[in-house]
Amino acid sequence: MTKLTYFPGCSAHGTSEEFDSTLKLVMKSLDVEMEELPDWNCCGATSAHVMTENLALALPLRNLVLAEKLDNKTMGIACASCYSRMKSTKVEMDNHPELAKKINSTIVEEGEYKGDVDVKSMLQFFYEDIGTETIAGKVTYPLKGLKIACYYGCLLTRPKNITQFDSPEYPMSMDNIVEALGATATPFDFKTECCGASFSISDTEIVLSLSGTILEMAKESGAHLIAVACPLCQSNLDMRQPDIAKKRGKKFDLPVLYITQLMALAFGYPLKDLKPSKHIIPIEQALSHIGEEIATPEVKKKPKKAVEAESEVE
Amino acid sequence: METEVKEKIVSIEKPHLEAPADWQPVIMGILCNWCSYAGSDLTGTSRLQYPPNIRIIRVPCSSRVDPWFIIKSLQASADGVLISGCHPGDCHYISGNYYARRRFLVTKKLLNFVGFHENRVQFSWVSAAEGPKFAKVVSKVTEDIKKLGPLHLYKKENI
Amino acid sequence: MARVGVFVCFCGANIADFVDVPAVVEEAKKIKEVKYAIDYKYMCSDPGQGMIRDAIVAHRLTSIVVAACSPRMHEKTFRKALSDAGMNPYLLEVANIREHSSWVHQKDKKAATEKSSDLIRMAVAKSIANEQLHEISVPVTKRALVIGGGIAGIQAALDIADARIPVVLVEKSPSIGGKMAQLDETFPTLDCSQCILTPKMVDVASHPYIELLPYSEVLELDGYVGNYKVKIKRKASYVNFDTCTGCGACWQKCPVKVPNEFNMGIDKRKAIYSPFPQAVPNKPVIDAEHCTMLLKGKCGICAKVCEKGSIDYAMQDEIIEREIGAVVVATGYDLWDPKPYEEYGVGRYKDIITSLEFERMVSASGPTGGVPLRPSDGKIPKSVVFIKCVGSRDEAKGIEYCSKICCMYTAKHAILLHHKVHDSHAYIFYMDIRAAGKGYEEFVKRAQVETGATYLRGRVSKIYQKGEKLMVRGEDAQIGQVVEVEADLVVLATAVYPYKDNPELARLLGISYDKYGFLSEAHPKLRPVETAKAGIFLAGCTQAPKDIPETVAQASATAAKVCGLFSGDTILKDPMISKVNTDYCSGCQNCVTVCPYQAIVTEEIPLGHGSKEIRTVAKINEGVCQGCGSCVAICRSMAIDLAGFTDMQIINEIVSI
Amino acid sequence: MIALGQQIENKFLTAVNKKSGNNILDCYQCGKCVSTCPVSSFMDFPPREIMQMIKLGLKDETYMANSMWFCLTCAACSGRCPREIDIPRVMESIRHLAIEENVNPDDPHVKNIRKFHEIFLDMVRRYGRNYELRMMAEFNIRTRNLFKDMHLAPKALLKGKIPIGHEKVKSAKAIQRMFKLAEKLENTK
Ligand SMILES: Cc1cc2nc3c(=O)[nH]c(=O)nc-3n(C[C@H](O)[C@H](O)[C@H](O)COP(=O)(O)OP(=O)(O)OC[C@H]3O[C@@H](n4cnc5c(N)ncnc54)[C@H](O)[C@@H]3O)c2cc1C
Ligand SMILES: Cc1cc2nc3c(=O)[nH]c(=O)nc-3n(C[C@H](O)[C@H](O)[C@H](O)COP(=O)(O)OP(=O)(O)OC[C@H]3O[C@@H](n4cnc5c(N)ncnc54)[C@H](O)[C@@H]3O)c2cc1C
Ligand code: SF4
Ligand code: SF4
Ligand code: SF4
Ligand code: SF4
Ligand code: SF4
Ligand code: SF4
Ligand code: SF4
Ligand code: SF4
Repeated sequence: MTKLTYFPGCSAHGTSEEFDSTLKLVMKSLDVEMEELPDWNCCGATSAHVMTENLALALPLRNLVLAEKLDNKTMGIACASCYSRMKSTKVEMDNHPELAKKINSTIVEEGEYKGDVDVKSMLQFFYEDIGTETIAGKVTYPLKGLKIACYYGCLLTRPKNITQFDSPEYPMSMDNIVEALGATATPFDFKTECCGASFSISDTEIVLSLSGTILEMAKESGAHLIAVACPLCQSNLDMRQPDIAKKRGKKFDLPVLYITQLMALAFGYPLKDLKPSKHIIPIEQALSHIGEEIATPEVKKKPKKAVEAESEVE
Repeated sequence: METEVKEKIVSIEKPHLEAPADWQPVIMGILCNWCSYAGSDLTGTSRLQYPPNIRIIRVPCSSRVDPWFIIKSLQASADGVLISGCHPGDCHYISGNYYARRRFLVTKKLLNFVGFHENRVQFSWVSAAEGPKFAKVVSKVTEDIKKLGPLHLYKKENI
Repeated sequence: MARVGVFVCFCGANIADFVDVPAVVEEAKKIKEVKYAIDYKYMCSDPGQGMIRDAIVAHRLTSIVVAACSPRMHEKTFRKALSDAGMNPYLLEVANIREHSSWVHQKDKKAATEKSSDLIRMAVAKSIANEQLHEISVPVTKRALVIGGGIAGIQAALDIADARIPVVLVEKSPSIGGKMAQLDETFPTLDCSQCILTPKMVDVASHPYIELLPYSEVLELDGYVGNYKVKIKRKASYVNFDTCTGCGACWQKCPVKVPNEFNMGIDKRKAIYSPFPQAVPNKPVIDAEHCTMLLKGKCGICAKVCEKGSIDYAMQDEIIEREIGAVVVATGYDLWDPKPYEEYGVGRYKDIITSLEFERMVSASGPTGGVPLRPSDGKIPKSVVFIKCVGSRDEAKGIEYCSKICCMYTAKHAILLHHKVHDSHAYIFYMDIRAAGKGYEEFVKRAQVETGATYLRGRVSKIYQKGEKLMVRGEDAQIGQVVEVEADLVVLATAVYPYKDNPELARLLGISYDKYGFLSEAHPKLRPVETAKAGIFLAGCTQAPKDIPETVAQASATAAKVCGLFSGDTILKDPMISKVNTDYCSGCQNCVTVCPYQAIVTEEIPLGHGSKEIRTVAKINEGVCQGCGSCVAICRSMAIDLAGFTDMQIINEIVSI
Repeated sequence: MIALGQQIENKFLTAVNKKSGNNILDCYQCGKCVSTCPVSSFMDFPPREIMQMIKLGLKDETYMANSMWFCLTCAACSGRCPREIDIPRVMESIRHLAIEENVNPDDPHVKNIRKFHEIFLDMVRRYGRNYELRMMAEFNIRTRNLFKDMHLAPKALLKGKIPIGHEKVKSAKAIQRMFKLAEKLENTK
């Protein structure tokens, strides 16, 4: 049985409880034991590093030091923003021992930072440590017929030197997982465009504009729903969707589901376990596409003298 | 046996004599003609400044450098030695610097074994186009040697 | 007793401002062996050299030290001054007090002065151990090897051959012509590439002094300037070129279709093919990787249809050896693969093509009949975005350098697009417009004014698909606004990049290359066509990105160098080479293994004087030795020494301070 | 008009370079960051122009811009910058420099953003974790925008989107000490 330290972050224990609960179901099916980091604190999110230098490092560092007290090699983080703060702090500390010492001095009573716990986003954990094959093996209710636009947001794969995971421009890990669940991932060019996350409260206009474009492009891709792996993305795309729709004068009807909700569904948990009532945009209609035959896109007429890779025999 | 050697190390690298205030190290720089010597010329033509402690000897290739030259330099007057050649794959003589590199590592190990600090003798790659790099390398080596203190001053007192 | 003369140069203010030259002269006079020391304003000038000549005679000097600029600068000049005074030129040593002292210690005159004195002391000590040396005369084989048959190789081969020097031209593909054969019309004059190139290609094929080896590669190069031996692999073409008439019956009937490299994969060729109609030689080859006969023993159609019986499925690769005296490397360039630009969706969108694909499309003889077509649906594009500097000038995703030609060919593409599709519009994203050349800026103006191409100053940040269109987003920095262009087709001006196998070729030839794989010239300004290895020259894009005029100029320059090298029956070589003292040699052969030039062989000599028994010792071929000194440093018996850099000379330098 | 040439040494550039670990002189004004940046159209000066302003030593103008307050640290720009400039890091550095020197742009958005972050941090200082409903309420009170997002609140509350109770870190004391010590570090530079 794999063991994993679990860092839920403020959102998973707050706005995004359905992420937390489905994550736990999925991990159970995957035979992963999650041990919640005892007495964790807020990573400081954007605010700490907008305003101060040291605090922005000290808050995550405390969690890293706490995590080292457990036996697990890896800490899985639910929220992309927490993940980003935690991983950047880790990289910064590992590369600058002097700085690590300095910051460590603010949390002496928690202990000394050693740097021996790996930090991963849950998506990264699923993709690297579990693997799409194992995931596919757990599927009892294939999501065939469902077309999904996978939205990664900024921080799961960027900056590349920090995350060291997937592509910063066109990642495919979530798409591959979604396909392992039997669904179809749509080609979605805005999968890493920023949704405006941290301006959710302070400058809503920006969020409406940025998230609006993302919704439009997801719709354009033919998706029935959007899959995400971060509470901030979820809330911006879901909660703000009615406002955006009003502003743009068009309806999107694109529910935004956590990848863990989709996994739970595919692993055979009943719909109610997904806590559908939590969603502002109802999810049932979109999920009713499961089981539909996807019309194979009509084979476009062969382009005149188009490029073809392989050789052929007449 | 082991401890004896260690003690020797201490005695070579920790002169009982304090360096005089105006002490300046002498550094022997052995540079290959095609890359590093040309690079050091470029440092000059670019008027980049570096500490004046280095004395440069030109050899056709870093592979010409006999370990004996290094030992002789340290014995004669130098407090440190810098050997610099072309980047790997860039050797004017195809593979010369590759041999040089290997020989140098062996020499360095030997010198460490008999008690010289590893920074006394350094090796670098500077191409003909890397004027700024040469200035940086010389500055660094000079800085390192200054930290280590005089070598021949100690010797003169003890021999 | 040595009598050394020391000549210290002011170099105008270059040295004198930062080094106390008279003090240095006084210091030099204190050295025991120095019998004469003097300073002068410009040592390299005629009067300066005269001072040296006069002093040699007047003071019976036995060696000379000039303390001035780098020996890489004026060593030759001063050696000549020694010769003119009847002294062996190798009795000179140069103390580099300019590049190594006055210029790098401009803030500390005292230290610079002391250092200069030390450098002179070292040079004096070395010069005392200098020996008289004589340049080595070696015979030359007057035949040149040209590697690569693009416009660079073609021009070099023709120029050399016109001087009645035999040339072996080796081209790895089935035809010569290179990239230029793929181009449509060429900047800055818009003359048709084929029309100016084809006559030259035909000249190569028919020239009595040129031996053309297409479909061949160089395997080995041995020897040294004037006396190289080259091994060439002639790949099996499975077609007997002596009897084949190039009628084309075979490739018309061949059933196997393969993406056509010459047309950038836009259409197909057959497994037996000649790359393009004007190919030279105009004979087909069978692509062994795709021919079903060679792969599985099935088919044989081409042999059946060939009336000349020219097909030979049993043909083997052939190794050809030639003796040559000089080499011109003209292996050209490849285009950089834009895959790292994920934000452009490279690989995901069919309607993003490279500049060379566009070039093939607009070519009248190209696969689309001279009209650009969208690869996705075959439609004629109306709105075309050209993106410059793709890969170039991008340290993060590509390479640092500027590819030099893409500003110009993109302007050309805008003009050609306008010619071919009248109701189209070109949008060009650029960072700078580099149009330095005769008629170049005027050409760009044509694209801007006559064609009306829209130039947008900024790097594109993203391309995404919206319906049938590609949306291209970038900043137009002129107005400080983000713009998005709805495009039917996007053309990437991808960077000029050396062939992957260039470094391997360089290693095999024993020349150096830069971190990208471009071959390195001996000096960026003063020896731009020579390599650091005597007798090997560079032409065209194998050395750096270039357009056709520059490529041709450099190719002709290599021809001049080759002709110069072959102007006498022998050539002179530096005497700085190694020599074995057989008395000390133990025959261990360590030196044999380290010599990069295989210059060391073994010989058998009598064990003692008049003895019948023999022993093995090392022997250095003085024609081959390049004087690197590897063998000297490796020899445990101290049996080898390198003239000009002897152990004695270097140790003298070391112990002099 | 901007007058240049009165000051030879560009101290502002040096300060930004030092703090951000970048060399702003690397920027060759290609503008790729601008068209990448999701919020560049909201900024007084988009990233490219900020780089140029630093090169010109226009410290005051840079501090007064809202740009660095709008930067979302999404790292899209830095992932594409051909000269590998860590643009969000530069934005962060000038923001911190401006905070250190106590310069506040008048832009109401910036005021909101600052306030939001201050409240957020305060929440973390007090509870060790963030308490979202309280956060929204406080933000709205402090920015005198009492009814902002109120149309969302009932639905969100109903759906359990925003929890009513909140969690605290057990060792809240430790967190508070951390804040104090970190502030001290901030001041002893
Ligand atoms: C899209 C595009 C448009 C252009 N338009 C213009 C224009 O309008 N005007 C202009 O002046 N320039 C133009 N150029 C530039 C022009 O193509 C080059 O200047 C020119 O082709 C360089 O010639 P070359 O002989 O050095 O290299 P190449 O043309 O690349 O020739 C090299 C030859 O060497 C052969 N070769 C490679 N390796 C080996 C090997 N190991 N052994 C044997 N043979 C080998 C290759 O097969 C090839 O035949 C353009 C370039 C591009 C990409
Ligand atoms: C300010 C400046 C800075 C430069 N810096 C650089 C640099 O850093 N790097 C670089 O690569 N290039 C540089 N250049 C360019 C460089 O100067 C030229 O590339 C180079 O000098 C050209 O050499 P040339 O022999 O063609 O012409 P010139 O140097 O002009 O030589 C022509 C010679 O011909 C003689 N002459 C003229 N007419 C006749 C006649 N009718 N009969 C007999 N003799 C005649 C002239 O007296 C002269 O001696 C610079 C140029 C300038 C203006
Ligand atoms: S010899 Fe060298 S240093 Fe002296 S004047 Fe000539 S260039 Fe200058
Ligand atoms: S059919 Fe025979 S003669 Fe004709 S091109 Fe082919 S090989 Fe040559
Ligand atoms: S034998 Fe090979 S080359 Fe000839 S026709 Fe058949 S497939 Fe083509
Ligand atoms: S030539 Fe022009 S397009 Fe090509 S790399 Fe240079 S600046 Fe860019
Ligand atoms: S290394 Fe020295 S001793 Fe050995 S064979 Fe060569 S010359 Fe002779
Ligand atoms: S010096 Fe020695 S190793 Fe170097 S080329 Fe000559 S013989 Fe070979
Ligand atoms: S992308 Fe980088 S180089 Fe280009 S303008 Fe922005 S900061 Fe400057
Ligand atoms: S990191 Fe900041 S400046 Fe860069 S793209 Fe994101 S918001 Fe814009």
